[in-house]
Formats: sequence, C-alpha cells, structure tokens
Amino acid sequence: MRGIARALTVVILAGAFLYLAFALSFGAPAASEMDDYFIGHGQEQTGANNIVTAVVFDYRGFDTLGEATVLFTAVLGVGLLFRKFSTEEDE
Amino acid sequence: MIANLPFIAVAVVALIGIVVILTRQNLVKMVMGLSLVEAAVNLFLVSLGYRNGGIAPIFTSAPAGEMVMPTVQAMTLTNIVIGIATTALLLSFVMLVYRKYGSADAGVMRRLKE
Amino acid sequence: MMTKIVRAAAGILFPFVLIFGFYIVAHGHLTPGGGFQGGAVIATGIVLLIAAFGAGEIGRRIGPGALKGSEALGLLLFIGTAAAAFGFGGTFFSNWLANGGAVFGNIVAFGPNPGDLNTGGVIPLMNLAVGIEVLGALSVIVLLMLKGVGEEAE
Amino acid sequence: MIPEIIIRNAPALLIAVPMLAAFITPVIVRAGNGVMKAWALLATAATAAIAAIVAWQVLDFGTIVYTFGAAAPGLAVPLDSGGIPVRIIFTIDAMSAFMGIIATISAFAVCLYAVASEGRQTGQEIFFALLLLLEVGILGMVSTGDLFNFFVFLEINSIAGAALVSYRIRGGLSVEAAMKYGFISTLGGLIVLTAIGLLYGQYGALNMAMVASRMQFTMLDGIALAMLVAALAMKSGAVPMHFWTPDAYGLAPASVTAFLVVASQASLYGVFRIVFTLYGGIVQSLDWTTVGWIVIVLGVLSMFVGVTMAIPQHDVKRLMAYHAVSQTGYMLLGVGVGIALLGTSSFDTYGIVAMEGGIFHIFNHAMYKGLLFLTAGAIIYRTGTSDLNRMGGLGHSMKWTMLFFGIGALAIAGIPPFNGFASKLMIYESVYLFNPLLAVIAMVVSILTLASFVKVFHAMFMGPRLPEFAEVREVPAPMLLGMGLLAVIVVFFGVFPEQVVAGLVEPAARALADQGAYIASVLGGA
Repeated sequence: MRGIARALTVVILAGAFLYLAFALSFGAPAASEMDDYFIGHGQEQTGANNIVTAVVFDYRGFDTLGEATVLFTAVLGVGLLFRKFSTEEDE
Repeated sequence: MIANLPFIAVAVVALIGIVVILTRQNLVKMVMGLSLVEAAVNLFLVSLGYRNGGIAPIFTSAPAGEMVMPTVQAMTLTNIVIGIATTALLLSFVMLVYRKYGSADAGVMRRLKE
Repeated sequence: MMTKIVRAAAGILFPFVLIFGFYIVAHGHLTPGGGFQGGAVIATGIVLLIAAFGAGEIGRRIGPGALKGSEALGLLLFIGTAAAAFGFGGTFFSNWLANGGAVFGNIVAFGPNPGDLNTGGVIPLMNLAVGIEVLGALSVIVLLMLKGVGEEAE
Repeated sequence: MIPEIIIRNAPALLIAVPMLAAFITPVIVRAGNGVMKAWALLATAATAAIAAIVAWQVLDFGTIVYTFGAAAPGLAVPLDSGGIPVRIIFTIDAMSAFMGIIATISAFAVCLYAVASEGRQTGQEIFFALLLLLEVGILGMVSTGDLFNFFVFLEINSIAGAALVSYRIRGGLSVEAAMKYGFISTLGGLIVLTAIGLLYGQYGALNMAMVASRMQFTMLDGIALAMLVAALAMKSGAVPMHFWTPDAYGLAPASVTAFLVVASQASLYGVFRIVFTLYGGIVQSLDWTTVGWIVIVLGVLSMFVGVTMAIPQHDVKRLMAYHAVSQTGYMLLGVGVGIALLGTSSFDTYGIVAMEGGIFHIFNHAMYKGLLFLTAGAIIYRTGTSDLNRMGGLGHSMKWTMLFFGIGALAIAGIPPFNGFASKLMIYESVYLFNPLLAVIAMVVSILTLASFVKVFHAMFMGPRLPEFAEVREVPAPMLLGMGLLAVIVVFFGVFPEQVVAGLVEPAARALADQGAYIASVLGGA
C-alpha cells in the first residue's frame, strides 16, 4: 500500500515536472525589465562593475542580511546541539 | 526538445532527490536527497535568467554582447548559503539521533508514535 | 594528525589559500566572487589545517571563541554599515558611499572598463563584513561537528 | 515626542532591532547570565514598542511602504525605471501590522516566562538568541512585500524553530521531533522557492504588487498557487499535513511551543496574503467559490481531526497540540467563507464578518493557546511529568497557574466573557448564513473542546493533594508575569470585543480583501 502510494506520487510528480520543463522557454525570458534596469543603471548607481554583486549587496541587500542571519542561526543551532550539558540536566 | 535541456535536467535531478527521500530509510541519505532537490531548484533559478548568447553581467573587461539576468543569480547565491545552513543543521540532528539511538535509520525514529 | 608531508604541505599552502580568499573578497565588486565565496575559500584553508593537524590542535590554537567572535563581528559590521545610512538621511541599506568621491567613491561610467578598486560605495565594506562572518561561521560548524564525532569515538 | 528618524524608519527597525539583539546576545553573556536575559527582555520590549508605532502609523495614515536602499522610504518605483519597482519593499498594511502586534506581544510574554523556566538549562544565551531570531523570521514574513524576501524570512523562521524544538535533548526525542520539523520546513521552503521561480520566469518581477498587477492566471500560475498554498498550509499545521505538529509542539520546551504557534500563524498569514493579494485580482478567471470550499473543507477537517485526536491523549502538551490543529480549522473556516463569497454581493454583508472572525481568531488563538502551553509548561516545571494520569491535586499548591489555565481553557472552548467567544460568535453567525451545517459542526467541535479541557482541568488540579507532589510550590514570578500578561489580554479582548474589532480587526480584513489598494500603495495610482 505504502509502495503504491509512493510510486503514484513519483509518477505524478514526474509528469508535473516534465510539463514545467516544457512550459517555460530556455534562453528567452518572457519579461526582463527589472534585470535590464539593473544592467543599464547598476554601474552608475552603485559603482560596482559586477552587477550580480550590485544586486546582492545593494538592490537586494536586505535579502543578503537575511541570508547571513540564516547562516548565523544554523551555527547557533549546531552549537546548541553539541553544547556541554550540566550534570543536573537529563542529558 | 533539446533547447529546453536545462529544465529537463532540473526535472530529472529533482525527481532523483524526491525518490531518494521517499525510498531511503537512512537519515543521511534522506538529507542527501533534500540537497539534490535543492540543487535542482538552484539550477532552475539560474536557468530562468539565461539569454541565448548572453555573457555574465560583469563589466570588468567585458566583451560586447547581451548580458544574462543578474537577479536570479543573486537569488541562487542566497539559496546556496541557505542550503548550506539547513544541511549543516539537519546533519547535526542526524548525528545526535545516531548518538542517542545507535542508528541513523528512519525506522528507529518511531519512538514518538507510541 | 596526518603525516609530516601532509602537515608541511598544508603549512605551505595555507597562506596562499588565505591570500586567494582575501583577493576574492576584496575584488567582489569587480570580478566574479564576493564575501560569501571568499569567506568560504578562507574557511576551506582552515579546514585544510584541521585535516592536517587535527581538530584538537587547531581548536586550541585558534579557538572557537575567536571564530565565533569573528562571526559576530562580521554580522555587526554588516548591519552597522546598512544602518549607518540612517545617519545620511537614507533608508536601511542605502549606498551612502557610492559616487561620493571619497572612500570607494570613484564615479563609474556605463560600459566595459578595466575595473577600479576604489568604487562600489558600501559594497566592498559589506563584502568584507560577510567574508569575516562566513569564514567564522563555516569553521565553527566544522569544528563543532568534528567535536561531536570525536565524542562519538570515545 | 518620538524622534522623526525612528518613525521614518520604523519598518526597518522592526527587523533590525531584534536581529541586532540576537547577534549580540551570545557575546553579551560574558558579562553575566542576568545581563543577557535583561538584554533579551529589553530587545523584545523595544520590538513591541516599534510594532505599536508601526500599527499606529498604519491605522492613522494607511499602508506604509518602505523601500530598502532607496533615497526615501516611499520611493518604491525609481523615476527612471519605467514604472517597475526594483528594490525590496516592505508593504505593511493593516493585516501586517495586526500580525506584527500578535508576534511582538507573544514574544515579550514568552521571553519573560523563559527567563525563569529555562533557568536550569545550559546554553541559555543560544536559546534567547534563537527566540529573537524566530521573532525576526515571523516579523519579516508578515511585513514583506517581496516574494523572495518572504522565502528568506520563512527559512529563518524554519531553522530557528527547528533548533529551538531540539533545545532539551530529552534522550533524543526532541531531536527527532526537530529533525522532522526541520526536514518538512526545508522541503516546504524549496517548494515555495520553486513557485516563486515560476512566477518570476513569467513576469520578471519579485514584488508582490507587481506580480499581482501583471497576473494572467496561466496554467503555470495555477501550479504555482497550488505549490505555495500546499507548502505554507503544511507549515501552518492544517490537516492533512498536520502530522509534525504534535511531535514538535509536544517535545519543544513550553515557552518555545507558545511561540511556535505564532510562527505557524505567520505561515497561515502567507496563505491568506498569497490567495488574496497575489491572486485576488483574477476574479473572473478563477472560480473563487471552489477555492473557498477547498479552504472550508480543509478547515472543517482540521477542526474535526484535531479535536478527535486530542481527546484520547494523556500527554498534556500533545493534547494541546492537537487542539491547536483544531483551532487552526476555525481560522480557515472563517476566511474560507470569505473567499467563497469574494466578488459577490453577500461579501459585504456577512462574508467580511466571517473573515473578520477568522482573523480575530488568529489573534485570540495566539493569546489563549500561548497561555495554555505556558501553564502546561509551568506544571511540568514543578512536577517533572507531562502525563495527565500521574497528575492530580495541584490546585492546592498552584493557585495562580490554575486560574490562568481556567481562563485559557474557557477561552479556547468559546465561553463568554473570554476572547475565544468573541471571535467564535462572529464565525458562527456569518457561517450560519452561508451554510447552517458548517456552523453546527463548528459548535459541536467547540463543545468537544470544552469536554476535553474539563477532563484536563480535573486531572491536573482537582482531587486530593498527592504525596509525590507535596513539595510542589507556585512557579517563580517571571513565569507568572508572562502568563498573567497573556491572561489579561484574553480577558480584556473578551470584555471589549467591539472596540478591538472596529479598531484592529476590521481594517485588517478590509486590507486583505482590497487588492487594488495594496497594488496602488506600491505602484502608485496606476
């Protein structure tokens, strides 16, 4: 029963993924005004030649702060798991 | 058909990841499956921004030509770091489960379902 | 603890890894790379030392405290650079140094150019901050997980 | 009175203050454990104050738009971009401000409680830092107007939540629950990101207002909608993806569980935001009645499955976790009726009331469920057991806890004059007009909830004083204060529901239903 359900899930997902793979056209994005703006104005506005860096740290800098926070959170989580336990605790 | 090859690769990699998650009992392998799905998502994002014949969006000594879209690359970069963070945390969970139960098998994780 | 050959090779390679990582961080706004990538390269150098000399030895020499400190320092530098924009009347994450003519403030015209390190405004500062954070974070994760494995073996 | 710079940048400070506090917490602990705790309390209090400023601004002057990195906060669309927003934009309307208030009040109460309840554990500085980061994740999710930014905060929420669930290792059981929670959340996050990629591939935009204004509703958009709703519903703990809730809620420390309830509701907010704001403009091409009924059926199933699974439980926190699933059903029911009536003439008469009821219930649920989990934690703190069969007679020694538990239990069962009654009455009245059978089911579930909590109350507090609990005393003052804060809000909102509904809930429901205003606030009058 479990096996059948799993096989069914995989088949349905395979169909959906293949549909998605052909629904979008590779190499010709449908809309790109925002990216054209970055390429056209990024150099003058931020002074960075590398437009990806300009996007990462300037236009979408707040995302990068979030991403750095995610890394910090993971380090805290790992530290929490491998912390030293006092004898009083059950661990 | 062949023009959409990157998206087909995305579908294949994601499907492999999902099959691994569904069929494997070993927790480490399940985390590996999750990483595969994540790699597929990254590939998907980066492929979205490709323009035929485009060059990297970096102006330092750049040749003339159309540039590919930078936003998706920034998103991929963010997702890679998030992926590292989640994988590290999940693997630490697996290590602790292994230490407590003596096995990294999802079968031993049934103590909650009493 | 590996053999002497590995240790000697790691000792020779480490400064080069460090310089390469720093180069990637410092040139993040001009060439492919940036804080995350450069920080990861430097962290790889530290992992190389750990592989050669053992986690215990490196943990004693560098110390998780210093690495955690560099992580927190990087994050504070990052959020501080972003918040400094309040003082210049901008919003959070405004690029308050770009095109200012001073530090990292050279004006760049549109189009391909050979690259000028003194551009980018706050971007190089943020790259540096993220580089410091990532090298600390990744090394701490490796050290902590190795410590966990070590307790396993005992 | 309040400096101009704070008011101007309040949306950014709402995130930056708890984030900065979390970064400093592991460092400041070197000055002493007490200093660190005071620091965490100060940070949550400051965040609550900023959330209040933001809410006041929103209710007085309308939706706030904050553009990160622009020359001025309101400059969402650069002058030379041809009318498209390029930067990350926070769009805080009444609904976001409402969720922000819930999150910050809950965070402050939980932080106060945890000061004492986690006093015996090691690694407390990590605990408080993660609590602050969880708050960052929730606040970011509810305030952002950018799809990818939403994903980033969803991940902060997931990772901090998973790490907190594992805080007390408990022989590996907590780690197991955290593993499940982390795995499911990560998978859900990747599904959300794929859907965002699909939308980006078609419209070349990440701003919600921009995507909404361009929405064509192609087949791909339908798939993206299904993926987003499924992934976020999974994280909000609604049936049929509720299986992680009892484990995660049951095995996390009580203080964390009380806050995880809010984290789940942030995902629920995501569902509402996506359905109403992102897809709300395509009333013609999408069959809203069907979508509404899907949400209603999910809600009714959650209500029923949750309460029936809760009744036989004998672990008090697992029992409450199943009740949380059941209460999530009420929110889905209320808002589902609103969705089903969207665009029809009945929407303005009773559809909006149903939505208000559902949204008001989010607030009430966060308060009384948080209170209940905290009282359960107080009892576990003193007795060391969470097994109802082994408890009894605690009413003699823990009078305040008994009072708070009684308030929470009556509120969850929908008994006047507590806040649960106020929101449930709104749901009953409006849902009755929509479909009488649904209202009857909702009432039956309430009665079952009451029965279940009467049983718990009896098992925990009634009966003779047991010899093994002879030493049990009342919990320390910070825990009582944390519980008391929530209890006061529960009672206050139950006694003055009209004022709260008119002042906070109705603007939130109107803001959610009015997609045009949301788009106009970002893109201008276009």
